[in-house]
Amino acid sequence: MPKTKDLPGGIIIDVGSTARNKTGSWRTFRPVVDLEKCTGCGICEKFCPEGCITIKKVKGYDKPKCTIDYDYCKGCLICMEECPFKAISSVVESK
Amino acid sequence: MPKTKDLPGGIIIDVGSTARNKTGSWRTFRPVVDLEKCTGCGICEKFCPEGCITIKKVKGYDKPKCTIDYDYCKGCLICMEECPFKAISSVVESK
Amino acid sequence: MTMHEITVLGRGGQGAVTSAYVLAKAAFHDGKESQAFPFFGVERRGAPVFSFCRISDEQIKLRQQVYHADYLLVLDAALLDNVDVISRVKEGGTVIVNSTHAPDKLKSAKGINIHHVDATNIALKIIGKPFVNVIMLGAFASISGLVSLNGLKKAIDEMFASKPEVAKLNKKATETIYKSMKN
Amino acid sequence: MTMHEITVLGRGGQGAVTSAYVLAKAAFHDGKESQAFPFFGVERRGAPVFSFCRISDEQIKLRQQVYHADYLLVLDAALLDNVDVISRVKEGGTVIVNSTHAPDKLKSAKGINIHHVDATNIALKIIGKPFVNVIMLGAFASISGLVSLNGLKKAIDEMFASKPEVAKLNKKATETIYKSMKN
Amino acid sequence: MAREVMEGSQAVARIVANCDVKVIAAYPITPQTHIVQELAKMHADGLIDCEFVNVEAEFSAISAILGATAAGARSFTATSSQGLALMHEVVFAAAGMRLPLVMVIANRALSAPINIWNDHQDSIAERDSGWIQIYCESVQEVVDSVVQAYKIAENKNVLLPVMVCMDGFYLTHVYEPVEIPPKSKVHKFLGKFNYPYKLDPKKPLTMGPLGFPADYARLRKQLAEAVWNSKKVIKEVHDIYAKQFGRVYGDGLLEVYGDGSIALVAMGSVCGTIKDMIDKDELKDVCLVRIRTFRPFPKDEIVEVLKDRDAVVVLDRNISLGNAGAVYLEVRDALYDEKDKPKVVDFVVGLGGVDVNKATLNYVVEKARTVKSGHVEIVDGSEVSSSY
Amino acid sequence: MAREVMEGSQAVARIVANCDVKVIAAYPITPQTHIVQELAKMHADGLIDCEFVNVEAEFSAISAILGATAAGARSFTATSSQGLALMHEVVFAAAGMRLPLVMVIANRALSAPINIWNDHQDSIAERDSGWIQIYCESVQEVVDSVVQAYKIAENKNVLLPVMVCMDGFYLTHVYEPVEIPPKSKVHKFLGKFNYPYKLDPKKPLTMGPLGFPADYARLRKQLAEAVWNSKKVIKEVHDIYAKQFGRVYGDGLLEVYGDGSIALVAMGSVCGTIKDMIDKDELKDVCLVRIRTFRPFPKDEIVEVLKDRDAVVVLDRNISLGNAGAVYLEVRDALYDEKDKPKVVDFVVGLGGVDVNKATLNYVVEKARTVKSGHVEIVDGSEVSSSY
Amino acid sequence: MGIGLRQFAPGHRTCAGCGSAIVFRHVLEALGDDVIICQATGCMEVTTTPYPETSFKVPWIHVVFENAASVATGVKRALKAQGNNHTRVVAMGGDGGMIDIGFGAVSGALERGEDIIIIVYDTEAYSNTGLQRSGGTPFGASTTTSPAGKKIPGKQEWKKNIAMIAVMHRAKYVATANPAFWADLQAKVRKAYEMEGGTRLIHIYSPCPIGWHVDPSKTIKVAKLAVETGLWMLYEVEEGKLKINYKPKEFKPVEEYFKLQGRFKHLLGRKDIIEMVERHVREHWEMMEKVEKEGIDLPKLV
Amino acid sequence: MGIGLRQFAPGHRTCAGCGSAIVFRHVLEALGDDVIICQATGCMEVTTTPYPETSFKVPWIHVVFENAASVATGVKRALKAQGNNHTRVVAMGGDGGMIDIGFGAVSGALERGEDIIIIVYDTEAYSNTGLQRSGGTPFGASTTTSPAGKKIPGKQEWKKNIAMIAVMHRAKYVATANPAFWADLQAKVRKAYEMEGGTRLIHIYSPCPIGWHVDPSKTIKVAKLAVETGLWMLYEVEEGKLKINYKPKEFKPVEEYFKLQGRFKHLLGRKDIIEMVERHVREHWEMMEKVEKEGIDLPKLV
Ligand SMILES: Cc1ncc(C[n+]2csc(CCOP(=O)(O)OP(=O)(O)O)c2C)c(N)n1
Ligand SMILES: Cc1ncc(C[n+]2csc(CCOP(=O)(O)OP(=O)(O)O)c2C)c(N)n1
Ligand code: SF4
Ligand code: SF4
Ligand code: SF4
Ligand code: SF4
Ligand code: SF4
Ligand code: SF4
Ligand SMILES: [Mg+2]
Ligand SMILES: [Mg+2]
Repeated sequence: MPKTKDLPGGIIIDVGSTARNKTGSWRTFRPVVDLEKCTGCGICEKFCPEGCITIKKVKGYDKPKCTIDYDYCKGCLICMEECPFKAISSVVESK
Repeated sequence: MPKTKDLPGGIIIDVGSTARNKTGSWRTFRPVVDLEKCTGCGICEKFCPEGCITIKKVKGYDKPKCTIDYDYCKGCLICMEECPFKAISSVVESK
Repeated sequence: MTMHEITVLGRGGQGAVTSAYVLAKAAFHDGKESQAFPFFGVERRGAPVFSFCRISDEQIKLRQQVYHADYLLVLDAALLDNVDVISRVKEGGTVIVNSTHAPDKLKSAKGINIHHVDATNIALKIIGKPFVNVIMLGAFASISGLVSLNGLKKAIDEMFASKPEVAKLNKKATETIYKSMKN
Repeated sequence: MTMHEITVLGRGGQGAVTSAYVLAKAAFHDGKESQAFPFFGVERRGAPVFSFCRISDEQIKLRQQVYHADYLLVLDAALLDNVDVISRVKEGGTVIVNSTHAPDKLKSAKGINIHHVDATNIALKIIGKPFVNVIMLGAFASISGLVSLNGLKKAIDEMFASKPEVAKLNKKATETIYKSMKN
Repeated sequence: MAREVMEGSQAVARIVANCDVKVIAAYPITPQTHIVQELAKMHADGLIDCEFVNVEAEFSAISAILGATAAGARSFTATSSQGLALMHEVVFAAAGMRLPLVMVIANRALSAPINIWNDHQDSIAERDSGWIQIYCESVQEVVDSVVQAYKIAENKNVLLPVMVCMDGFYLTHVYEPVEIPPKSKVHKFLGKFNYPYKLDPKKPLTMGPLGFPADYARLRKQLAEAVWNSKKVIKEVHDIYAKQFGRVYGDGLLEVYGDGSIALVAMGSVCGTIKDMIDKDELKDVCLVRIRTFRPFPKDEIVEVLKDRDAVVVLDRNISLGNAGAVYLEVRDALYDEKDKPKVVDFVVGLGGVDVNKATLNYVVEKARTVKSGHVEIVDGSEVSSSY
Repeated sequence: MAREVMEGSQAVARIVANCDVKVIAAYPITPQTHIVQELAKMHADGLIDCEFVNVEAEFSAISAILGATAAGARSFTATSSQGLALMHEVVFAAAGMRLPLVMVIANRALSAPINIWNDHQDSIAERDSGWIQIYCESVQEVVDSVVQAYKIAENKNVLLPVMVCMDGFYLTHVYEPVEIPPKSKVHKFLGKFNYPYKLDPKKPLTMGPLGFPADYARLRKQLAEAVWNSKKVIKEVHDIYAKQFGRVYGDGLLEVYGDGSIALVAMGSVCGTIKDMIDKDELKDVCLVRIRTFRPFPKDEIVEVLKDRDAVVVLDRNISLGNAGAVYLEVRDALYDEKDKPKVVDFVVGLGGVDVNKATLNYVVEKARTVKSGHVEIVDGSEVSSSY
Repeated sequence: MGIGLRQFAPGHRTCAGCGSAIVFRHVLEALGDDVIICQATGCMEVTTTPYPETSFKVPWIHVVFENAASVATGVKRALKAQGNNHTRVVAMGGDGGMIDIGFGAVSGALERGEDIIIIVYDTEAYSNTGLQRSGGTPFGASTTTSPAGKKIPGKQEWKKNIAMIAVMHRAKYVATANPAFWADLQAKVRKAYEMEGGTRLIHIYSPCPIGWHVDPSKTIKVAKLAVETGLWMLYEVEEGKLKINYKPKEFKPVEEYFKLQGRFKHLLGRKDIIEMVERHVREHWEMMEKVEKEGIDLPKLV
Repeated sequence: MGIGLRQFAPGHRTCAGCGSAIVFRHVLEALGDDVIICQATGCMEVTTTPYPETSFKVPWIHVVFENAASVATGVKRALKAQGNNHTRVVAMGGDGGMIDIGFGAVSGALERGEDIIIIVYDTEAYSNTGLQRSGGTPFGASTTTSPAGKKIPGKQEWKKNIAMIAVMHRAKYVATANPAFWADLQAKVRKAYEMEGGTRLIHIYSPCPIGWHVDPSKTIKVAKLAVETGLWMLYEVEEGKLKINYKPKEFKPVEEYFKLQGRFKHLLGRKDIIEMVERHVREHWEMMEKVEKEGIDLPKLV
């Protein structure tokens, strides 16, 4: 199979390849989910611009919960703002 | 005063100069006004594409009448068609 | 190599261009090479327009306009008032005018032959409308001998393929003129 | 002729470009020639961005990017994870990082001097917001001696002419840093 | 495969219909209109099985056939002058995207003043864009070049858009004998269009991304090389076509006619008139060097045929205002490094439809004998009697 | 008249505000945006007394300032790349109509791929149009050239539109010391705009008619001569300006820097880097020949300064795909008839914003020593280490 | 002096019987002398300004096909900047120039509320280039690019409603007009002329006998029938209020209109299509009359 | 897999909190896999396809800024000609690309009734180039080319009503949407997807926190307020029938909306302007509600 860089005209065949670019490094604030409070309602998931929230099974809980993929989370905190159960808080990112 | 052909960029200062071009020569049919029938209502004047009809004093008549400037009349016969008094007829042009 | 150049003069809307095209087709049917093209202005209906045709025994490469025609067809005698026809004809060339009478305005010069034919009348009689552009070619064929009547008829059929009735009447009128001139 | 090149590394939105601009203005106020320009990407807020400044005693004609800076200012220590800072500094050059502690990830090489200053903390204290881009220049001025504190203040006033309050706080914080480093 | 007398525009429409074109999008402009009208008629009559899009502007015409080509359909448009100028931005983009479009240009002068007649300024102004440009002498050549254009454009080593340039009125409106290669033969020659990178939900890909400096420069270099290298394919396609259809246009890039020591370099329909004069020995000691592909510019080939002449007289039907004609500039560049190279002069002729007739050609050749190399002159027609 | 450190774009806005401009119409595009934004801000603050039109596309931007100029108002627009490409049709029309527009071009590469960085392809692709083109090296030169541009354009013997070209980012986004000549002095220098043929109900006239072939060709010839002859006025304006404002840019058309026997021919901001290298003797035996006005092309002047060099190395920040860089082609034409003329080679550099740094310049000059005349090479940056 | 002759000389090269020429005479008469015309390429540009001649006696400029509204924008702004607030600026173009290729510029001017008058003279086709289909071409009409062929019977899309589209742009004033109703036409142009600020757009029916295959003498006849059949509604929208200016007592059959015109020849006897067109007319009238009756406030300028 | 991730990968370079990114996720999710996207230049093109990377997993093409609708036209026609009648073709662009510079192409597609879906994601400014004024910018907003200055307080023209303009073009389906009402948004996109023939246009509110000077976390808050204040009406027009999808019980004060956004900062406390905006909202609602109530038949595709 040809590689993207071998193709003429700037055609890209590695679809979805921005996923290589971990935008988590941009984050200044980190959203943190309080799994106790999270009802798994999924509202945060709908509004995350990065699509980096999934509502899924988490160890220790029966109901699925909000899970954030910090590889991509840019720290906009929309999830925190929109969570009706105040289940998300923020901390300053420190690496 | 400068002449049009001396100006740059194709600017034309001889405004209205198409009047030099006597479109009467295009005519195949010639509209002929029957001054007896013409009431001078001016309807033909309104619809002539060339603007070559004027309603004005004509020798021998008190009321103004339809007068055609054959220098420009192209012979479309709209005037004939639109005259409510059938005051205009047409003849084949012959020069 | 002999090449002949023909100019057709008419009014916008009168079909001078079609005329040259039909002529080119006719000559080609006669086994000759041909080329026809209009002089394009922006004039609308009614204004004088030219079109041109070349007929030759060999491939025609030349693509300039026709300046001095061997034959010049005038579809409308009234145009002679406005257009200097003689300057567009070669020495010893031929002008064919659609007119009821010998065009008095046209002074022969440079040994130019002047013919006339009452095409309008024939058109009105046969076609029912004053369509003279194609049928004037009958006169041309007859006078010049550069195309055959048959070639013309084939060309007319082709040109008016979608209107067979028009083709038929035009052929008839063309033939009428052709024959009238032969006499 | 001595010319010095400075690179500022920050995140989109953090004002790295403004920082270089203020520096260029400051140097000019000190009677030097200067030039500042951004490296323009299409990244939005949050992504790493560079900007550059040149300071010289003579007219600056050079217009290439800065590849190996004499001084490199890092507005956000977290960027050190993603950006190879050392490769962008000259041998014997200087890196100044906004950080509470000596950046352990940054291994000095090529005789490079590494400084740090807790600009964020000072910014939060004095300005009330973590705006470090301009005030980091206080550290630069202090360490390099290439611009005066006065020049910086003038430049800040000019840059924030429409926001005198912002200018005032920035000047204050800049001075604080400048003085803290002098000690 | 008999010849038939028809209008140049009609011939274009008929060959396009035989090329298995799937999408046509166009906007009318004199003197291109008859091409589009003829295609519209065939479409309305069900004689050509394709999509026909009456777009609202030329910008959309080229955009639509670009999209259609990207989606794997062989496409066609034609335009002229102001229409081509309006497409300018997308003309560049199409080449950069390496999409094998084919477009017929009915060459016409550019405004202002507005003028509907022939010169080459419209397509010459696109010479930087990366399109292959073929300038034709006759209707037959236009017909043959359209077929060749698809074959060249779609070649995997080329993948470049092609303009087939025909002189407005001189070729679009002329009736002359022409052979339209039949559908079956053309289909066989071209094969099915099989764009390797087409937009297809089954094989998703991204086209037209943002290129950062290094990638942009690399892709441009790749593009530049593709254009240079297309010379080979153009010649090959020309040769195979010649074998199958029996018509030869020089080597596909360049044609030399006659063997005089003065070379007249020209493009387009005026070459017919020059040939006629050479045949009749009306131009003493003159040969014609006809550039068929101005892009890629046949630099080496031109040097070969010009370097030993006494004089080279370039006829430019365009002018790069503030310098000289485009053909002249590039011919001079090509010859620059030759020893004992000929004198080269430029005559900008036939702007805005002024007829380049025998009188003009005589004037040019005679004048060329007397002037020094480097002479650039605009012949506006007033120099020669119009009644040659 | 003190200098001040400011952004190139801001400097443009400020000088425009000092030129008594009455109508500004523009559409945003990177890297031109800051110019327009700065003007918008001044306008909203009441600091510039003019009409400001936020048009819906560049086609309308140039159309609006064309209309405004025709109606007798000094006008301004700025654009870049795709925006200039979109204007293409009207760019030609404006010159044909002999309207003295002034437009700043923030030079940027053309799509595809889309790229926002600097090269000269956008304005080079308009070189046929009849516009005067001034390529600037520094922000100061842009500022001075805008003033000169109005003076040149409005000269009764010129009446041509002018593009002032500044490298995107390199000049638009740089902060550096610059002097903005004050309003009063600029007004005095320029005088009131007094277009002799303006649209005015009191003196009706017709602009932009249809030109038949003979008239069209005559008007084109007149236009071509106006562009050629503008050289004289450009020089004069440059000299008077130099006297009044104290800054000199060669002779206004061309600038020679250093005296090496190898001439580097270049345009735009890269000339600064070359000068720096010459100053530091980093380019052995090299001099810079900077073309300031690519249109009109300073042919005779260039021959004068190049003919006795050993080699001429052209840096083209553009390429006419299918041949070579535009500057190279024209330089070779200019030198064609010289005896013992130098070898001339072409390096196409800095496409799409690739930095033309010292490493590149070194590479080019060293390579130039070894290759034969006629060598054309695209340097995409991969040839030289990026970490010079 | 005859109507419009003060502004528009004879000798122009329009075809005999040209409806656009009639429209121009009345428009120019109504505009008077204190005006600048910015015109798009098209029949009425090509036929009126064959260099070195011009039919116009008022200042007139043509640049290209697409930009009349933008050139007018610049001209108007220039006048304003020079302190001239009296001269009116008019952008004038055909259906091609204003409804299709130049519609972006028209829409831009409307959006900015440019203080200009936009006149669309609608020949329902690109007349200048030989009668190609435009957005203004009515459903079913045969044109050279939407020919009535064996498979497709003419144009298959409805006419673009430029007037109501302009209303939705909050134009200051929108009106439709027709040369057969020349007094109404002149009054509307005059009204637009007298207004200040905001964009005024007038959409004018302009029969093209050559292109429509109508006998030249029937130009006005056809124009009248367009109104009497309801196909061309005369109305105006001012300050958001719609007013229908003329309501035929009874609509004449569409076929009567079609009969006069070669472009519809293929539809004669095509009951299905003719009924569809009549239904379409009815629906349009129903909508417009309801809007008028209910006094619905259409978008307006502030 | 998260919403839209099947079609649209993370790692794109949009700003943190970008509303357009949220819009894209939902639009792409609703469109599914059997689709081809033709996109205009703008934020969502530049941030998603930095060569050699791309966020898209469905076929996607970008050519230039102005021509998304025309490229889509070509793509759709090509599919049709190749016998593919299932794949949907979508032209997607911002307010700049679709309401201003590319509106000519959009209008052309609507006029021809192209079988495509047109999605306008409206950031009410040219976000990509640094927040310049567009036809979509609302009255009073400060942008970099309509800055709130000492003399002029932001943009002085009303927002261009692209949706109703499309209705007047007889679009097959027109709808407005808002990411805060994501289910409604997805349903509308899906409805447009299922339809065949005719142009469907969806106009989507897309908050740009950076450009609007809104805290990134407030993107959805602002979007909701736009609806609650009545400034952004959710409606659809199908077969000529208007349906308003959501009517706030009571309109929230416009000032609440303005307060969150730096672009309106200069208008806080400007009672006169705020009242004007509120009157404007009221009038728009009155018109639309009347049209809905009276069951006025808007222009429709045959
Ligand atoms: C960009 C461009 N495309 C095409 C043309 C060719 N053209 C000139 S006028 C015209 C049609 C004009 O139609 P319309 O605006 O309806 O005016 P009309 O001729 O009908 O009066 C066309 C297609 C052109 N001049 N420029
Ligand atoms: C012809 C042309 N003019 C200008 C530009 C510069 N440009 C690129 S994107 C853009 C603005 C895009 O605005 P919008 O369509 O609203 O999308 P957004 O960035 O807001 O998502 C501009 C002005 C361009 N690329 N092409
Ligand atoms: S919105 Fe809150 S409660 Fe709902 S899933 Fe997200 S974090 Fe959990
Ligand atoms: S902070 Fe923003 S990007 Fe991160 S998970 Fe929450 S919504 Fe997504
Ligand atoms: S319309 Fe008839 S009656 Fe009236 S003025 Fe004309 S000719 Fe006379
Ligand atoms: S025939 Fe036509 S042109 Fe002549 S006067 Fe009557 S209306 Fe006028
Ligand atoms: S073609 Fe039609 S619009 Fe044009 S001049 Fe003739 S009649 Fe008038
Ligand atoms: S500028 Fe606005 S629209 Fe663009 S990526 Fe940032 S937030 Fe999104
Ligand atoms: Mg029309
Ligand atoms: Mg936007």
